[in-house]
Amino acid sequence: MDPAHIAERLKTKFGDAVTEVRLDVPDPHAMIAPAHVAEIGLYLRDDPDLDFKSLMCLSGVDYGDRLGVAYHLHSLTHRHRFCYKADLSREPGAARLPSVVGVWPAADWHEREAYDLVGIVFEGHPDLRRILLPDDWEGHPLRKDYQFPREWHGIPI
Amino acid sequence: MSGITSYFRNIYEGVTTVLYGMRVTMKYLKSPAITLQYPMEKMVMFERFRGLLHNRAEDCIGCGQCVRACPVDCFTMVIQKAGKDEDLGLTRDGTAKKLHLYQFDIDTLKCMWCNLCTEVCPTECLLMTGEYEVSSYQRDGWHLRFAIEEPPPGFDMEEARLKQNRITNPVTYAGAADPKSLVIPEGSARPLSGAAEFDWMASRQAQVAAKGAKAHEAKPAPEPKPVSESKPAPPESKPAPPEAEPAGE
Amino acid sequence: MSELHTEEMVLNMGPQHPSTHGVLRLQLVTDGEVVREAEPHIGYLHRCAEKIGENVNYVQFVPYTDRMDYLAGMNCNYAFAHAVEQLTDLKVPERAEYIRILVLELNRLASHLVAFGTYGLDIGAFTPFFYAFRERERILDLFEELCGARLTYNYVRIGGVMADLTPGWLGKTKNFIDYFEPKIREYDELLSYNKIFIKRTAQVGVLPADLAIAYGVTGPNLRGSGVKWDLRKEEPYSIYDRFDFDVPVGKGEMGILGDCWDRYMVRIREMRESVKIIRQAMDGIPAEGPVVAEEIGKSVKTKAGELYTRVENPRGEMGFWVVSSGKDTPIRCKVRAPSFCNMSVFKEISRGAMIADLIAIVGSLDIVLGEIDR
Amino acid sequence: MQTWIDNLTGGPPTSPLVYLTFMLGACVSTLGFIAVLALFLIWLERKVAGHMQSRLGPMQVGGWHGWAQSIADGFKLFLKEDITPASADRLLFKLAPYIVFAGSFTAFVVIPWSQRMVIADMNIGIFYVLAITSLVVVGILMAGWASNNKWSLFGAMRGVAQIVSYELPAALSLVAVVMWVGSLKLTDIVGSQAGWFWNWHVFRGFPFFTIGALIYYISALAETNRVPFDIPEAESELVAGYHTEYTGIRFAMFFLAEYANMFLVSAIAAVAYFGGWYTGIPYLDFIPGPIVLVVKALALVFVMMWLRWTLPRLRVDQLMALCWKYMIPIAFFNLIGIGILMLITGRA
Repeated sequence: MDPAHIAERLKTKFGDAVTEVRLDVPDPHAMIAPAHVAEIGLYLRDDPDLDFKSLMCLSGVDYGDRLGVAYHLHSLTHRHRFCYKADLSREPGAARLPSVVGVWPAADWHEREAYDLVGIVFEGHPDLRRILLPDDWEGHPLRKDYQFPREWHGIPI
Repeated sequence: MSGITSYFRNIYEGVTTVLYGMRVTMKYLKSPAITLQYPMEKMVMFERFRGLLHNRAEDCIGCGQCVRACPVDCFTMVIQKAGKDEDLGLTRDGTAKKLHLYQFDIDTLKCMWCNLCTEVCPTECLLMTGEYEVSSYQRDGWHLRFAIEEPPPGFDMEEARLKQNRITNPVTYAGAADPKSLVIPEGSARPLSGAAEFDWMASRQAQVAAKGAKAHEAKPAPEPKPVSESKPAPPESKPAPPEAEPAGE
Repeated sequence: MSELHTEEMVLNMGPQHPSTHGVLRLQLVTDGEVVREAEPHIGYLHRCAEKIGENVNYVQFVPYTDRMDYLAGMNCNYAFAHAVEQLTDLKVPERAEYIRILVLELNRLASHLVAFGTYGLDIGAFTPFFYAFRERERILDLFEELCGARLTYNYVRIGGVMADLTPGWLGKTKNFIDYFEPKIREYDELLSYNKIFIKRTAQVGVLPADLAIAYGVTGPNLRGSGVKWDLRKEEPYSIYDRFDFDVPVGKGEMGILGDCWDRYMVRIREMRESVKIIRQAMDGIPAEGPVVAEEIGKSVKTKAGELYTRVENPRGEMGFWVVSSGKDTPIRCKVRAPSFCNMSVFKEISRGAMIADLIAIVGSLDIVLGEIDR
Repeated sequence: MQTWIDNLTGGPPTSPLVYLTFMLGACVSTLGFIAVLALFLIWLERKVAGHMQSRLGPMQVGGWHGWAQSIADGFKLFLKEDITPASADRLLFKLAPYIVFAGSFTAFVVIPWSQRMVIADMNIGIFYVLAITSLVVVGILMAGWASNNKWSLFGAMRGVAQIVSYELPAALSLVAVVMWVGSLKLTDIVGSQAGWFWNWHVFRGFPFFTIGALIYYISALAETNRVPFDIPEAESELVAGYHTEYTGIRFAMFFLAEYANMFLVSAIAAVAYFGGWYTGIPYLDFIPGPIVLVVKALALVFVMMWLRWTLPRLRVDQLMALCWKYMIPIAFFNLIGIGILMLITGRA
């Protein structure tokens, strides 16, 4: 199935949760309201025609004016790919959305990484800790407004 | 019954596979070693080998392309436009020089040996040498200086240095906002052998000619390779003086 | 016996340990020799590669990809170059494509050789390691002749390769391949079919196919679980559709499908397939032609947009998600590293293993910490 | 000891002083022999390993093929700081290496170098060897416990379990020889193998003694913690096992003991199965016994090295399974088989 059909099915199934479908870009994708990422993920995984058993990549991004999370899926049985994304506000504390660890266990470390580097909070994640940086690191380095620290525990960088 | 057969099959397989393995190791015990006795025998570096950076300052036109190409900002360069009536001479390939080059420093500690700077060099004056023995006990001395021109009195080097060197990469250059970190302590620069003329191709051929130089693939010695497109033409079959070893100064 | 009180012991394995393949720390809860829980802690080798990717331009980022999976620098170079080429619709010259295939598969050989050698070392056999490195050295010699570096190549560039093949390089590669192919049989004799080795690896660390897919495990680890999935076949990129090769999968010959031995053996068999591809590529390579796309100048500007591309690295699916605004620097350059996902399943498959098994499992996943921590 | 001194002085010692002097001499010469031997074996191991791995091994120190490498290493270890971890049990920690070394050193006294050259030709020779080498276990456990390091403790526990288990098949296969010869005395055991090499035990009573020799050799590998039974020090798992925390001269003691032990078990194997000081060809019996025995033992040591650089390592439960499920039953049946054979041939 091509992305257009998949997006169409999502639209009929979830209605307003799919805010936009972009098909004329290099990576066709659907924009999803952040609150619905987990249930849409579950549908994409369990529908026998879609069967997206595999989460290739989950990425957090700071566009400068907003934050985003992108879910890249593929299906080993149907050999098709799909991508859906959610935009989040950059307001402090507003970057929250449901975790998809329950849908794809692969999201576990990816979500921890997105939390660590971009500062997106995944609600319902079983163990949302920093993964790459030390536990006591301040800030999220992949934010565009991140200030490079001058020192760490008294060690000048 | 299958239990008993598998019991004895286990013993049989255990013994035979051990013997197979022992046959392989015995085979190599008898065959010659491939070791290169490093400090005594040295590998001949390939023509494209990416070793220590070197700049032939008299051929440098100060265009700064290398500085822009460098991902880690390991260059520090200070230039000044030449006056209208000044003649700075030509480079080796006949390009007229239009800029004074007061400073051309390479911080080898930052260099990631990616070769991007030498590829963009228009006069082929910046090149990666065959020098690979770059380990040392102290960090000082790896700030290589290549400029041969002295700044005229009254020229503010400090200001020019900060103005002309763009800090593109705050991650690798996080501490560089402090102007003091760009000041090189006197005597710490490690000049390359007679900086003006460092003919690494000749020194490499000397290595080939030298006894005990073991080439790759256990060949006696590689024939001089044809000229590559990205490097200056080496002086072919130049009689290599024995003292042309680049190592160890 | 109820009053006999035993305690579990918490044990730190790593970050400095001979068998964690880098600076990985495993926090173990052990009951005697049996591991109740093993929690991996990563990040000791984090070098902010993704942040650097947002600060340097596309051409300058290629050398950084070398330092991710440092055992397969060519493949990482290619993965990034491929991503940018897809985003800019660059057409890579024919000869460059062939050269890429040659170096990619040679690097796959080199990488699998390290996997084989260090796995032997993990299990306690020293000698396979030296044999593997002996062969790998010759591959690195070939790379050094080609690009001047042995580990961080920066050879596969956006739009082509750094420089054309040197004269005689193909001949040397052919010599090497002819020399190398019989060696695989020796490895089998020395290690793969050794009874002790089989005892140590078969039925250990069993990774069922559904668990592997759910955790995003890719590459030889997924194929070891019996899933025939190789991006070179499934989504042929570059010119892989021109070559005839098989995708070896685990069959559970020595134990259970998806055990350490299966994962190990997939790599050994993949070496044979890589040799096949290299032979075909050497036959098919055009005699001459450009090796860099004409459009490439000193910097590369992509179209604005976002794209996720993936290629089959020696360790699995290497994905780059590049978000570009049309400038020469990306907004975001997310790296989907295969070892990162492969390692995330470790906790699941290591429960109840013995300490010695733990080492067998880590080794069979064939992780590279440079890529996990980036 | 008595015999040897008698042989040398041509009569019973006249005074305790002479006796003491000879005893000291024997001690020092054995110690010297072990030291030189261990240094040589370490060098040999490195060379064998190197060449098996297409390398050269040490080449620099001393000139010819790095012959002085292990001397230089020993010298380095002597000069190194002797570190005792802060939280270690100091007494046990310091004592452990000497006990391990003593275990292998004292066993050397019964090795029959030739008919006459035995420091102590005890009538319970084999029993003594088996008993005294078990002392090593105590040292290993002490080292692992006293280091106060979890990895060391793992190594020690593994080592003890392994050595204690493998004593059994080793003893059982030696008991077969003792039964056959009818004496525990090592000189008697060698004496019964005089003449042509088909008189050696390993070729007699086929296949029982051949299997017995194999079982003894494998158990000896396990007792000396050699690959594929090196799980107590398993460097890829436990870093260095029970001697992780040791440096300097104490580490050197462990190292020395390991190589002395290797030679010891090989020498015992040569004595019990391969004809001891006899060359196996009567025309060559003019060669001094010690040389013959050392050559035989070294050949067996070489096989140990060959195995080490070929094989992977077993897991601890597989190691036990190999001992209890394979080695001990086979050794038992072997023993019964030899008993029957003795009945049939009328030796009993």
